[in-house]
Amino acid sequence: MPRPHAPHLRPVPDPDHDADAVAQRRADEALIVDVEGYEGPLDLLLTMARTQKVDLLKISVLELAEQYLVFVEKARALRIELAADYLVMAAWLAFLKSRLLLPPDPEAEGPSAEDMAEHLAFQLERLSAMRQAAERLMGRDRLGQTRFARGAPETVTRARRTEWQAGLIDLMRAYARLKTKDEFRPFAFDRTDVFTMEQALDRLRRMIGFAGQWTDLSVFLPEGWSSEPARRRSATAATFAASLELARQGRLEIRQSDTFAPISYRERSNDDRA
Amino acid sequence: MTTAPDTADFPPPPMAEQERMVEAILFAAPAPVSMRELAARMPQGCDPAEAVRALRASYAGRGVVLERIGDGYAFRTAPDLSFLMQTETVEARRLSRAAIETLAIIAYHQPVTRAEIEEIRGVAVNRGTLDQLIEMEWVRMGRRRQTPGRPATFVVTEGFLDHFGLESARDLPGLSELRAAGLLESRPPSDGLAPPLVGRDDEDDIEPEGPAEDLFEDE
Amino acid sequence: MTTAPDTADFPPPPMAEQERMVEAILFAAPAPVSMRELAARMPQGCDPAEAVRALRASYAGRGVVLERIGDGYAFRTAPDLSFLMQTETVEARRLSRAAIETLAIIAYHQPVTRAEIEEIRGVAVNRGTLDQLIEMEWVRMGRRRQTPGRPATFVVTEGFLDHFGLESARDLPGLSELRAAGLLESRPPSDGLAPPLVGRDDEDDIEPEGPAEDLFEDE
Repeated sequence: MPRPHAPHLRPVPDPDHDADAVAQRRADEALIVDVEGYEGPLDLLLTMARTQKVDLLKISVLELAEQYLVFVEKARALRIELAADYLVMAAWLAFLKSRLLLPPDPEAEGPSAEDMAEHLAFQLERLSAMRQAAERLMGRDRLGQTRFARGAPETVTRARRTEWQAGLIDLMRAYARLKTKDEFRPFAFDRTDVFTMEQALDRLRRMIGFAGQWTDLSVFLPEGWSSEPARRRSATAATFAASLELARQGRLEIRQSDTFAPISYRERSNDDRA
Repeated sequence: MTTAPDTADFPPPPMAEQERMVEAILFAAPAPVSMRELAARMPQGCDPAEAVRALRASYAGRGVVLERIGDGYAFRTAPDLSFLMQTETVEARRLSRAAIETLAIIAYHQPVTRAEIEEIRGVAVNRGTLDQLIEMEWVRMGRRRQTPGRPATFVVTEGFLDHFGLESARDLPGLSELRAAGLLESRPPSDGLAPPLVGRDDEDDIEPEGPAEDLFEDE
Repeated sequence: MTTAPDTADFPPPPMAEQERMVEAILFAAPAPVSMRELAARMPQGCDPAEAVRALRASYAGRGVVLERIGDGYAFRTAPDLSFLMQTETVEARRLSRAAIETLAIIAYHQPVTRAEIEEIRGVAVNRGTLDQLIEMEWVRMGRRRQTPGRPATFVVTEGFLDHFGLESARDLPGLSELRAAGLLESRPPSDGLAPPLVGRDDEDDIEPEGPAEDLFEDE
């Protein structure tokens, strides 16, 4: 039973009844023969919609659905293999048709049948509009067809110019760098005038056994480190530090009679150590 | 040595001379030249916009006209004289209907994703079609859409505008009517609203090596 | 030329139109077009010679001129505008340390011989370095020194003074000023050690990025 919002609904015509039906059948058969020529179901639907000869937004989607379903049936009868998307569209349109024919189910979720039909009509109209737009586009004055660019464009030579960047500050800094080059050298500890504590320990360990009696610190300084003040200071400090280490180990004794008086060492005997 | 300060002291050449300069530059160039490039090539202090305006007026109705194409300007022969140009006519590469429709959809709906093109055409876009349009330099990749999956979008190029004699994509024929009719609105189909899109199977025959997205990954 | 019976009856287009036709044909042609070819391409009864003459006159003094080349005619950009037919890309580059040092020595010690430059720098001066400075027009040859071997001397140029904003080379700051500006520090700033606080303010004005990096950079 037709619903009021589907005014275009009409019964499927009996194929053998009238001339209209014959024409319709021929058209359908032509579609079937041409199926290879269509770019999918939407394209086919658009062609079918055109046969309704109305504004695409006013087409009867229900009628279109029926037309499409008849087409698919006939294709099957003729054993024409339709691509999957044609069958999916058929299933979708069958679903849409049933929903359009039934009274709306208030419990139903998702879009209403009217929304679905309207969207399909919109899709068809949009596709049609894009096809017209494409045609108009291709009909324009196209470059190389009716409009032409310069046939012999002149070459533009590309010159590269290098702009050197240097400011006064760079210049001054460079000069400053040069003039102070000798003063500026990477920091490195000057070891030539340094007598290390390791060296002093080594020396003291070897010498203390031979000293026997109280012997002044200066005697333990290495050769050549007594005359030059910087070297003497370094050697004295290292030797004194080394003597403290040996005293801690109990290997020597240290004696200083008075403040700033000479410091002297002697080996600590084994008896004392016990 | 910097030359800019020296030349800035000179007054710019008279407008008639600037017009000559623009004329020479545009005549020589094979492709549209932008206002910025004109300014860069002309002496300091020139007003290329004004020179272009004057030049355009003086070429109105001539056998060669000054066209605005996107950001640039170029001389092109007057379309009404195309009948004289048989020898210059280049054999247009034959585009498939799919390619022409895809091109139109990109032009009118740009920036548009592949999924949107497919939704409009009702069939899968095979990669060859987009490749062809990109190769012809009529279509290029736009920004990625900031939606899940960040799909690539497609837009038309200046070469497209030049080829079809358009100042800008806003001058596409019938654009405002289509917009007024709501046919350019993006109406993402909600679940169940639109018929499902099939046809990926065919596409697989064409491109067995994988989905098209890979091609356009390096945007 | 064969006259087709049906077209011969039409009067030829007006001369202004013929001029347009020649203009479009010559513009689009990849090579000069001969009078004969023009006649063949234009409608019956046209007078291409007259049209070329008229067109040539109307392009006189423009940025584009209609030239006769061999047997044919072609548009060419006006010779006086050839300078526009090149684009110049400017590439900013920093001078090498060797170049800037050599330049500084010449500026402070001019006239100075190559041997003297080498003595101050402590390394041989690369021929390319001096050539570069001369090519840049910041340095030129001065008088030969009246010493054995009469070595050439080098001096800085007007262009140098112009670039560095100096009235004369004597305006270059002396060593004491360099020291005051913090450019001459007697102690090398090492990592993690703050530069001396004295004179920091002035120094900041001059070289906000700090002196340490440049001093030890590789040559």
